Amino acid sequence: MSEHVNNTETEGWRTFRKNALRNRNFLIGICLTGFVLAIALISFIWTPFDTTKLVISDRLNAPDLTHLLGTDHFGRDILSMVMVGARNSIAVALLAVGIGIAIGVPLGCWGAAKRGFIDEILMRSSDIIFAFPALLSAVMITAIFGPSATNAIIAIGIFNIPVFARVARGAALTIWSREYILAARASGKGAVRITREHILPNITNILVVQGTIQFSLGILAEAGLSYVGLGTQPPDVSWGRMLNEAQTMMAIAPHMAIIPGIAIIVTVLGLNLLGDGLRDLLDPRLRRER
Amino acid sequence: MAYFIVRRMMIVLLTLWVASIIIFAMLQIIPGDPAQLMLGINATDDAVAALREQLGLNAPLFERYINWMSGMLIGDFGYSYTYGTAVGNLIAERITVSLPLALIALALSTLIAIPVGIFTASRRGTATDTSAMAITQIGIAIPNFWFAILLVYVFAITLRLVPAGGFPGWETGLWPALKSLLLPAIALALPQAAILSRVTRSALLETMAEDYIRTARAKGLPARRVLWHHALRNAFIPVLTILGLQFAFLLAGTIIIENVFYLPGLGRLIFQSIQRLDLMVVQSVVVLLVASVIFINFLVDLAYAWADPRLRRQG
Amino acid sequence: MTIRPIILGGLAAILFSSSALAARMDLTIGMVLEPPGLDPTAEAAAAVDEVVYANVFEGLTRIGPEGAVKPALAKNWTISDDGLTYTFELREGAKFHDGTSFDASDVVFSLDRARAEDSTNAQKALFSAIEKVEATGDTTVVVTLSEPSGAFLYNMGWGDAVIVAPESADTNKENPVGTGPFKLDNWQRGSAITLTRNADYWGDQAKLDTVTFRFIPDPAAATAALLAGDVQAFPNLPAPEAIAQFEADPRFTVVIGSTEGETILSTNNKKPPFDDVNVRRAMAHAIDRQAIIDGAMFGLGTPIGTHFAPHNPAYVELSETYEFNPEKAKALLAEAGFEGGIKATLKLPPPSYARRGGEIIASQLRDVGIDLEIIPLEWGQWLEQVFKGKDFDLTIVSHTEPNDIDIYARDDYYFQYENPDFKALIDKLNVTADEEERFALYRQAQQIITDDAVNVYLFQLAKNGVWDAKLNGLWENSPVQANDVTGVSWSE
Amino acid sequence: MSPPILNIKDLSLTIGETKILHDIDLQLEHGQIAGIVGESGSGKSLTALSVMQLLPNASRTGGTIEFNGQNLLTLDENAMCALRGNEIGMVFQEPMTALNPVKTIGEQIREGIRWHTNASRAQAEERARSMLDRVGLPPSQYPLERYPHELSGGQRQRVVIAIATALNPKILIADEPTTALDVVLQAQILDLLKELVADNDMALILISHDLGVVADVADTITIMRKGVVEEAGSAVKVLKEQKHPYTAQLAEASIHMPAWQNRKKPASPEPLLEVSNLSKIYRGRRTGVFSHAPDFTAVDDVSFDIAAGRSIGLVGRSGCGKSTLARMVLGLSKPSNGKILFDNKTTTALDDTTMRASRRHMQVVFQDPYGSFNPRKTVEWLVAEPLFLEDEKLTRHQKQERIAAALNEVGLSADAMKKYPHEFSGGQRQRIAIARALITRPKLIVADEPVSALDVSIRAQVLDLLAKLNDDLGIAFLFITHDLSVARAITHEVMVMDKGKIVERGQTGDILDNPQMRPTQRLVEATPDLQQAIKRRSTAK
Repeated sequence: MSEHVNNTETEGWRTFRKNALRNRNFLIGICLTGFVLAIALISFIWTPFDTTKLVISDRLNAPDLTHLLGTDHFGRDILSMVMVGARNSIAVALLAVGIGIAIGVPLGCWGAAKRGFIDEILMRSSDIIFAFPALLSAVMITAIFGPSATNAIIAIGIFNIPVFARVARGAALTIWSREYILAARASGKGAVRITREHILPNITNILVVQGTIQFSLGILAEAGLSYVGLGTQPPDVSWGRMLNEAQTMMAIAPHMAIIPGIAIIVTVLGLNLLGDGLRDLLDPRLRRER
Repeated sequence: MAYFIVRRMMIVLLTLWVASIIIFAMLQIIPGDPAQLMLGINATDDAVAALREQLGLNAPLFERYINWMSGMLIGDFGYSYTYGTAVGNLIAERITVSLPLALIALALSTLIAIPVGIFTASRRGTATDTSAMAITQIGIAIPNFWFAILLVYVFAITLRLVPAGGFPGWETGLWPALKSLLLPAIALALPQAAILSRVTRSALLETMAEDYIRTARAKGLPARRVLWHHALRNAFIPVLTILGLQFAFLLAGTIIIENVFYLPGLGRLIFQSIQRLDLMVVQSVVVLLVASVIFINFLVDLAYAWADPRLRRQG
Repeated sequence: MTIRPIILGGLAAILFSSSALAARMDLTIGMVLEPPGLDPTAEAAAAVDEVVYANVFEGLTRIGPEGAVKPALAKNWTISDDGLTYTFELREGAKFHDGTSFDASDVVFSLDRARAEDSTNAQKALFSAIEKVEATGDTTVVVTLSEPSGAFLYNMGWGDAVIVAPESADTNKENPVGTGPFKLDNWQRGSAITLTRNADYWGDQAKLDTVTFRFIPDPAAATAALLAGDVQAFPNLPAPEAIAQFEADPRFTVVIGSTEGETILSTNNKKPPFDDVNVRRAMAHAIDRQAIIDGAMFGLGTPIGTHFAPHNPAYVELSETYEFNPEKAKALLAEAGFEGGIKATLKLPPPSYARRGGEIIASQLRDVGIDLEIIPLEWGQWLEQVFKGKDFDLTIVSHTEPNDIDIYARDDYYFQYENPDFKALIDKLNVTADEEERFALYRQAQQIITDDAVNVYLFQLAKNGVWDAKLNGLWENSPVQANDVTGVSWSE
Repeated sequence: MSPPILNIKDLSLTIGETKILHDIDLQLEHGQIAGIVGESGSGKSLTALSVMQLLPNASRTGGTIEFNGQNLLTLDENAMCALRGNEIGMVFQEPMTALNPVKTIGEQIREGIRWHTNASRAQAEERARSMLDRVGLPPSQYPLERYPHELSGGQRQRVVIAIATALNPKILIADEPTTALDVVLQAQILDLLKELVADNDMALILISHDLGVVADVADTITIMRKGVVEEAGSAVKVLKEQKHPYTAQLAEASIHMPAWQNRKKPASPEPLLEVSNLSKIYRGRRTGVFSHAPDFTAVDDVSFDIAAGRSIGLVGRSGCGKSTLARMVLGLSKPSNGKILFDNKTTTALDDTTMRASRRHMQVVFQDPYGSFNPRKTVEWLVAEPLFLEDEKLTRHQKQERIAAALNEVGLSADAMKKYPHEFSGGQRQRIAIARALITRPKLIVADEPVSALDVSIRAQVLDLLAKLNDDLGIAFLFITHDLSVARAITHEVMVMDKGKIVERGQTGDILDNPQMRPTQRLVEATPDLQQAIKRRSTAK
């Protein structure tokens, strides 16, 4: 019997894989994302140079054979910095998405399940959050708590909450209108149980796709915040920080700005393509459902 | 329709009011003493205390909120202690930079995106479509401030065609003023245009799959006329949503871009005022920006009703 | 293919050429900070003086480019033998910008206002020695001191001591009315302040018609603005990284001067383990000043060993007192009982000298076993936590007030240094008028704080002046925070 | 015989890699009505779209479609545009989405007129007005400025017909034009189409899944299955001879009466469900600060009872309140008024925990076999869902036995347990839905249109299954349907609902053969009856 289970599951997997191999967006996306993730992971065990070691005498070297991507104003190896920066940029974006999912999804599901007054309050609150240009609140948050990667995560995360709440709510509402929910209710199941057993598994696809998109927006947001000096702080390295340090040196060392910029573009591009690909693969009707 | 507008207005006002409380509360917990900051680190305690009193920083919280709010209602945005002038004047000055910048960027991105979206949708699957979409994918991935740095490097520093930044003021003439807004507007607009053209394209394609498009085709209308007369207005609804959202994005974007190009706009004003703890300026400008986002969304709602007659009678 | 650049260039020349006119009479100067207001007697911000000092407002005396006291609204003066009575002979025919004439009553008003009980003058201490101010004629003012003050004439040259008119004193913040060669034309808040020539000036007419101060805090934008010709001078460019590029460019003159900014690693002298002089000395040995100057300031800056400006005649060269020697630093730490290392925080305000310098210092101190956690702060937070709250271990800040070694005598100053000997020394200094004696006392004071390694003295901030090679007459040093443009002109 | 106006020869269609249509032949004469009948997936709609040349991208066609001597398959797009709407009009299945929501109906009718003729705006408007009048929407009541959302489904379908026939095309293609409408509307629309054909000498291709719908009106009938024409010929011949086994099967299925032993069994006196004075009132939507739209009474003071083991039909037009009533019975929606007694317990006042026992004995089967299962759960999980109501916790083994037994009862093997719903056909899914309803051994199953989404052949099977369950297990049914033939097949009694009230109740045969009340009569008249139709057609010629 258990063989049977495996059969149907591998069958689903097989069709997914078959479609995936034909989906250009997905393939490019997964390659780019995988590449960036791999770099971030490798940086934990190996980088060409130690990024915590400042070698002032080696500063602002153009790319050469020793330093493939050159050095920065402290003489640190930019390739190593990009590798180490990857993990901070990714961590900030990922945690911000985590905050959004952890708080937003339950709220959205709650609103969809209860409807009426609670739903209205939740949606109005999310309107208020949406009314704040993200960077503005980030500026205020960092003015209060000081600039740091943690506060950048909170600032970005706060904006992910209503995003996920709305996506989850919208998707959950369509699921709630399905007949199998009526069947479950007729079986006497309560809202919490229905949400757990029926709603969540069926909105996971949408959440995964949205998560990918928010992830890429998070990378951009981290870069923006760090660029204006509100995100990751020294001695930590992130791509946005690298750009922040590079901005004044555009004329003498353009590679300092160009390389982290390209790293950001590659990552965001990869994630967006991955998101588009996943959307096509997981559920072509996703867009219709809102 | 009247009830629709009234109801929306009520929601707008309520949202604004709650937002104002949040902003006020947040700013109260920003650490630091503006008086000390103004007088510098060698000032005597007496001088600092005197200044605090003079600035009205010693009044109770609630009173300050009420004063601020009631002032706002009659158009008095308060007094900037670091600039020594009414916040209203400051805003009036700065908005002549931020608003044109945002509008130019919005117009630019719309003017680029909508034709691109329509063009690619009507040529779905062709090489033009594919390559245009590939470009937009990259466009979305480019951080606008990074793009701005590149633009400055190429057009201002290397080619010296436009100023690297700054704003000469409208009184120096239309062209010099516009010239200095050109690069920032482009830096803001292009990534937005990439998003918008994708949305336009997919909204159009989605609409083109609707039943009523088939009805229109069955009338004998050629594909192009169906696109222009039937699909476009329906596809407008998701495009409008994105346009509304983009306004908030653009505002956020202008804050960074104004700093890259040192434009004296509202975004820079906030940055500077927070650093100088000029909270009256910060809270009033933030409320203004939030209000403008809310107001734009209100307009988008109205535009929905224009685009979609089904909504006109709804509450 | 060569046609296109020509056309483009031609177009550009037509469209973009407001600056291509001959015999220039205008100048745009870049500044980092915008002044909050324009009244130097009510506001402490250095940016106020940078716009109005000597240009809009004048004092009894003024401080010249080399730091010497020169006559200004006071033509000349006499000092009584006991050093308590100063008699100033005032300039005749000077007028305020609003047309009212300048006379002795304005001087009395200004000085009394500055030292009044409710004065908001940020440098009230400048006037603390004054007992009374009297006008003995239209053009004569007698100032009586309660005790001799050697720095009195110098003090009267500060921006905080400029002479204002009673009619306009309260509105100077927005609409400055002074006696200087320039008057305010327009203030575009957040962007620029424009001054125009004052045709009624009592002295030599300025050589420029208009001077615009444009505010560009961002180093990258400042660099770009200079390169693009949007500003023609940046007396203190906030981007040391770009200096090399400007030096290589014949269109620009680069003048590296000195400021009054002693950049120090401020240490909380009451907080263990930094209350131990050996720990502080160990830090001084562990730090390679030149590496910091190279890494954070791109080589621009003078290493210092004490809290005094190197260009000051009373300066003592002490920067070699604690030579860079990590081994010695470790030994000192071990001696103090910290072989196992020290963990501490380093709170950094926003300027790049602090942020970049902080990274390097953290790296250098880590090598001797002092592990620093870097905490970046906004100025507001820095003031609250570090300056007022004294809740810090280490911080980096540049003390830009001139001749401010007396802060080491203040009780409860944020680095919490207490040394009765030093206090006695400053007390004595305050009542000494003789220059040689004063210099000697200053030298002693420098030695004391260096021996105590109160803070780690890093470098004197350079004044990175960059301006169009055709400009003449800008100050190379800044003994006071000023951009005196009275003598500036374009050469052709 | 004049040459046919439309002559389809050897039409084949391939979309992507899949061959959809195989050698379709069809002839249509002037003024004739050709019926195309087939179950879902038979290719009947794509045949129609081939004529219009409105096929999806990546379609390739073969053979010929000759219209007026031109082969439509070789015409270029411009020539097709000139034909569409002018010479050939088309009406689609879904009236709710077939009109552009942002344009007035006037604009939409006018557009085609002005496009094809050089009529002035005023002329086109005049024409549009007369067309609306012609399709039964007098402009005095339905001005041209109306938007589609201001019209009901039936009215919208009339507008679509007005658009398609505005220029008196030679051929009108109606693709399932009534499927989305209730029987009364269906009859009206069919009458309208018939009239238009007769008045304007138009040829009509009427496509339907229901043989009964075309039986009465079509001159020729083409039966399709899986992209192949199974049988074609004059309607009388096809219907009377039913030569082809598939035709016979379709005909049988649509008038299927299950073998049902309990059919004649008298009612037991013991009521299982008693509903008294039940009402449901929906608050009117707020339209102003102080004003509401009038309240809407969906269910109006309804009382009835169901005896144990009886199958009661609840019939009525769409929107008459039957589904609302069912939901209240199931405890999914709170009544505004009245009382429900189930198994001698008041369910209206019960809270969720005390309701459990009642719920266990009352299960539900829904209409849509695709929407009624969570696609991410196995059949085992889905069927077991109501077991949640059991008081004692079952072991895994017990559970599986129960599931297997339930599946067995609906004619599925225990293997099905480990599969996912998407691996089953529509009919099988409806069986699984019934198995889910059976697993708690309920006394009553509320079945809300359980067969209306199924093809006729599958419908017959499901009806057989339901009859068998009533026989074997004595389960009572509350059977909601808009289709009287279904009610006739499986219910003892019917209740007819109209505008929230039950207007008539009685033995199924009595009511349907001899309706007393006007709403019932209209339902009965409108219901297509294949047997009657065959009888009528055979005698006519």
